[in-house]
Amino acid sequence: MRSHALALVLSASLAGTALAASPPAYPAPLPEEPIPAVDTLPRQWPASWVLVHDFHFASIVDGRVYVLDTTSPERPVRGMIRASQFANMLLAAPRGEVLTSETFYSRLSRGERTDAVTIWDMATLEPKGEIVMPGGKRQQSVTYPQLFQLTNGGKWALVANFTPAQSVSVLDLDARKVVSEIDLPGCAQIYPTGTRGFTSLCADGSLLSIALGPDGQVASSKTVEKVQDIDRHPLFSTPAWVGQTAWFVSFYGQVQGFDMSGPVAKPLPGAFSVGTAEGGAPEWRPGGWQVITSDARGLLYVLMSPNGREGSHKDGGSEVWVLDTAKKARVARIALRGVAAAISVTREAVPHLIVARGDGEIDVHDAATGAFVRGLGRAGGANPILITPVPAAGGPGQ
Amino acid sequence: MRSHALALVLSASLAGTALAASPPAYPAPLPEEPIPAVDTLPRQWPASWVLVHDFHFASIVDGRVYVLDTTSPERPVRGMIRASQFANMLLAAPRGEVLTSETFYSRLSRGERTDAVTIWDMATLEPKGEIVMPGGKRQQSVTYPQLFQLTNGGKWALVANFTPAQSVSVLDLDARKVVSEIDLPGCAQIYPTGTRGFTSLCADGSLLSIALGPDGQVASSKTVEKVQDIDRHPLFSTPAWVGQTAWFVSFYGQVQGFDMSGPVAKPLPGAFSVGTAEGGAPEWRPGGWQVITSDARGLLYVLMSPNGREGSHKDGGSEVWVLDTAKKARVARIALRGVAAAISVTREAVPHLIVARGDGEIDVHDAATGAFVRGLGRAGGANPILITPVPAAGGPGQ
Amino acid sequence: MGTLDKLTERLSRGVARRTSRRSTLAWLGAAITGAAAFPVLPVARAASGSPHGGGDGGTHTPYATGNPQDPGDRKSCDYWRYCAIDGFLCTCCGGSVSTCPPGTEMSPITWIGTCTNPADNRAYIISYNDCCGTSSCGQCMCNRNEGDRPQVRPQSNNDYNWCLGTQSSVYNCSTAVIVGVALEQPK
Amino acid sequence: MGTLDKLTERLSRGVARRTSRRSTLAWLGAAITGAAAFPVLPVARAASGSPHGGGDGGTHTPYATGNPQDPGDRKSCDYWRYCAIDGFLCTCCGGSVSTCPPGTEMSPITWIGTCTNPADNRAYIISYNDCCGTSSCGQCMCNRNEGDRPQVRPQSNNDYNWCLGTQSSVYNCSTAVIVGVALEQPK
Repeated sequence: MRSHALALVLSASLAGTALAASPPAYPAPLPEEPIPAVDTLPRQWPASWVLVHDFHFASIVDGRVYVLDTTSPERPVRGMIRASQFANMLLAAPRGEVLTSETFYSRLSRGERTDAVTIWDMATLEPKGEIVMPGGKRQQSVTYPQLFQLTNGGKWALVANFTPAQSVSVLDLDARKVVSEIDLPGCAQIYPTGTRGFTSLCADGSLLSIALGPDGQVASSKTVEKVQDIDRHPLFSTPAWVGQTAWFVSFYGQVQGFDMSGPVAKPLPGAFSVGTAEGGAPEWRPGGWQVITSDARGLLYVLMSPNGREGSHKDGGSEVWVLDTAKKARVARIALRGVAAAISVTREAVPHLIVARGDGEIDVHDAATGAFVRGLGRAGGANPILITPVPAAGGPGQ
Repeated sequence: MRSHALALVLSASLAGTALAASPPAYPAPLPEEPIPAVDTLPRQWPASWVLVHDFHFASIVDGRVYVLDTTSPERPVRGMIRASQFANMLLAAPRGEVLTSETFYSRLSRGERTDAVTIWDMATLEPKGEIVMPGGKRQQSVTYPQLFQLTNGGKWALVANFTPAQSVSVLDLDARKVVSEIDLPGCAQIYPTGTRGFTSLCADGSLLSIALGPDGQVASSKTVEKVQDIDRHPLFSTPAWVGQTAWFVSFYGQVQGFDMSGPVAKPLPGAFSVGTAEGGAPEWRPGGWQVITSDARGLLYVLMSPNGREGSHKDGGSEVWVLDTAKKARVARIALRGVAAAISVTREAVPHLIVARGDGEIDVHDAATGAFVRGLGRAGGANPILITPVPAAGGPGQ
Repeated sequence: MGTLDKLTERLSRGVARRTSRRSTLAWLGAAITGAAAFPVLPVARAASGSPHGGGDGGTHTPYATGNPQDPGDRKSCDYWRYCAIDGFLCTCCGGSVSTCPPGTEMSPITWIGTCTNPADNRAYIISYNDCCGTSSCGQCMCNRNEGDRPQVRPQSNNDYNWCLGTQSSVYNCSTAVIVGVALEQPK
Repeated sequence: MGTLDKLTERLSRGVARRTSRRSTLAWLGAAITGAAAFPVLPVARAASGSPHGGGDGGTHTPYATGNPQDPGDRKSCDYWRYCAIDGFLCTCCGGSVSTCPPGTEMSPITWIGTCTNPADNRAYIISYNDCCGTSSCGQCMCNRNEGDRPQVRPQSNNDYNWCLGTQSSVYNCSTAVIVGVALEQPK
């Protein structure tokens, strides 16, 4: 029965098509296209591009970083880089490299563990090499930039370890080997300091600055007491960088700068508040994952929540407050189109504020006016939590 | 300024708490709970449980199978089993084992490839062992049951290979080794046949039945011509099993049985239609991923779409039509609560129809009446595409 | 590598040409049985219950080709070349409709669909080469099955992971490459 | 193994006790600054823009404890013990509020929160032991940060993957285990 029907259908089909035939409007068919064909990227990425880290909660072993062209709502995704198992990512633009610090298991979730830094070519997004880190120590956290940083003019990478014993591994990126490991009891996070060293924040509210020798070992170290009151006024771990000054904001909106240009971090005098505003319930506080960022001029941008309270510090924010650190004053408020987790500002001639919203949408605002310019859709994946701007040509790697 | 405010807050806090103090309604606090503590499952799972394969499109390398208790909307998930990279899963209940056939890379997405079958204990969901399959041949597809099957009384597993050369690997589950590999040019899918063998469907519309010797090599093979017209009336690859009879349905709703009890598959005479109905646009056809299933009595259940047309065969269905193969007639229509991709029927005394909807919701219906009984939420993950019922105690392993 | 590529490319094109008549017939059959080949409503697919889903619910900005003979939005599942695709659209992943994203490797062999270009009314043979070596792109999921046949016909089946003959079989996204015209003249 | 477990268990409880005073102060401070500790509206978290999200949008059937001294829905992010949790609730993953799902291994060390039980008004020390060795459960994502402090205070930070000292560091879900009472008598 069925096959009778189908036979009828087929003959009707051919007849119908014949009846519908008419001379084609286009004399030549579309050309055949070459196989295989793989795109590449410019070695120097435009300053309108950013890297968005998708933590990918639904599959933490399969995190990823999206390379986005923020000028193109039609085609924002330019590529994707693996960022497996609580990975960290580092853009080393002067080297033409993206680095990922990852952990793998031989059977995805079990088996033999391998911690490795992979070096990806910015033009091809192909791996150029890797540095295996022994001991299964690599710190696994919801991603913080301060777990993977450069020092020594970009020749070394620093990797945070946590077993829960705390230490930092020093990697030579050219020799592709682990140079040394610095014990760091009671201290966490890595802030590049001086020409070859780093600072960490410690559990008692002090900071510890370490200068490294050419062999990667500790050349000198110095504790600076009471740089924060962790119980009462904790600082968000991730600062905004302006040159070698790191600007931190506290859970309550106090802004504190640290000069990291010398071998020892120096707290800058004159902490100031992001300010207050009407409409808080109960009050405006910084909130989100990447809550503070800077532009090329040195203005700070802080992601603010009107529902600030104990425990709200990761809840995201609905406004961005712009701060002038010279005037110690807020100079603008930018209303976002949704609650956001992360913000960053491009190093374009006309800078843009890039916003990763909680629903995954990536928004582009004019940084100077705050005006919404375009949306990129969910181009940053399921859980975009960190945005890394591409430095202007010849600029520094942060 | 801020610290003054906070100090005030803290003293007010203590005062406020003191004022609010009142004798507790419960004289003793809740007890401390032991650490560590890990749940286990019964070795014999109830027939109300099912396994739901979440293909996990957003991270195919991290697919998984959820163990669900379909009687419990409060706590449907009872466990989770890894199913990495286009994996296949096989419930070997008489062995007390779940088997997964998976592929791994040493660096998640790159590096050294390992294909392996892992043997999971049903009581602990811990791996008891694995069988590594050399050569990087394991077929990777959106998951079909027929890529991984048991034969030889459950002592051997058969794994489909595709490179695109087609073959089947024979694995001894007790010896935990690969026994043999059977070339299968032009044929695909594995349907256990006879006591020790299998049937595959071939590209010219024939089938090939292979009986294996005790050494896992081909003892005999037989081609049966023209069992389907793949161009005009293709059969969905996944059948419903009633004992050793495999019931297939075509894209157009023709039902065809094959007796797989002997060494050579025998097409049963008297193919019949699932029937027709009003309201099709243009017509009712089977649609979904797991579109046909059976109950313990031998009734067939077919997932039907009212929008049947060329190319609709994976679009899911909104009704289930129940067929009596003896009467060659439809005996019921069950309306679903949403468009579904997969259906299965439990082997409980009162059987239930388990439905995996396109939005991820898992619904439980009374199989006899079609009535909706309960919803389990998105307990089958992001992309539930196959449902495997647990056999009744002492019953066959499906 | 180069030789293998050429060989497998020829293979895939050969397969395409051999199956073009059958595919074309299937296509015509589809048209007359009432299949509204274009557009298949995205909402229908999104709520379709297909294991393959559709869309991500986010903001969508069309990406037109600019060529009137190749009409449509290359990020939309409705674009004419996607009539038998299954996976993430490479156009949304850093590649294009016919090229793979940076850092991936294009599979040399693949499955074949025959799709009618609504502008010139020609039936084109489309090769859905997968891009491999990076995990699931996660953007612009699309599944259409016009002319798709069971796995017993590998070259006409989109359920296989076609990351074969590549260094890694991990799947990232799918392209839709024109490799020929099914019939030189529509009749 | 058994010895290590006991040791690390003691360690985690020791950490809990040492930090209880501070945590309690933080908690009280939170209460008076206007934090509506319960309930935090799920919708607020779902749309919060938190990287940690909230809920999965599917049907939710409550799972009550049945013990009036331990009130609430153990599958809800609002359940009192979850005041500083970050991850998938094990109750939704095959475990329970205090036990890990089959096939996983419970982390012996972890972070600590101090949560007030609304039924008996006591502040309990809650140990958020992670369950490890199976990939992200994907069910009942929940992130609350009452008393959460930066990573410089590991025992008070829920951003660490606490799958430490386990055979695998792959994270599946989080429990919320009562390991003590912060103050014997509420004052």
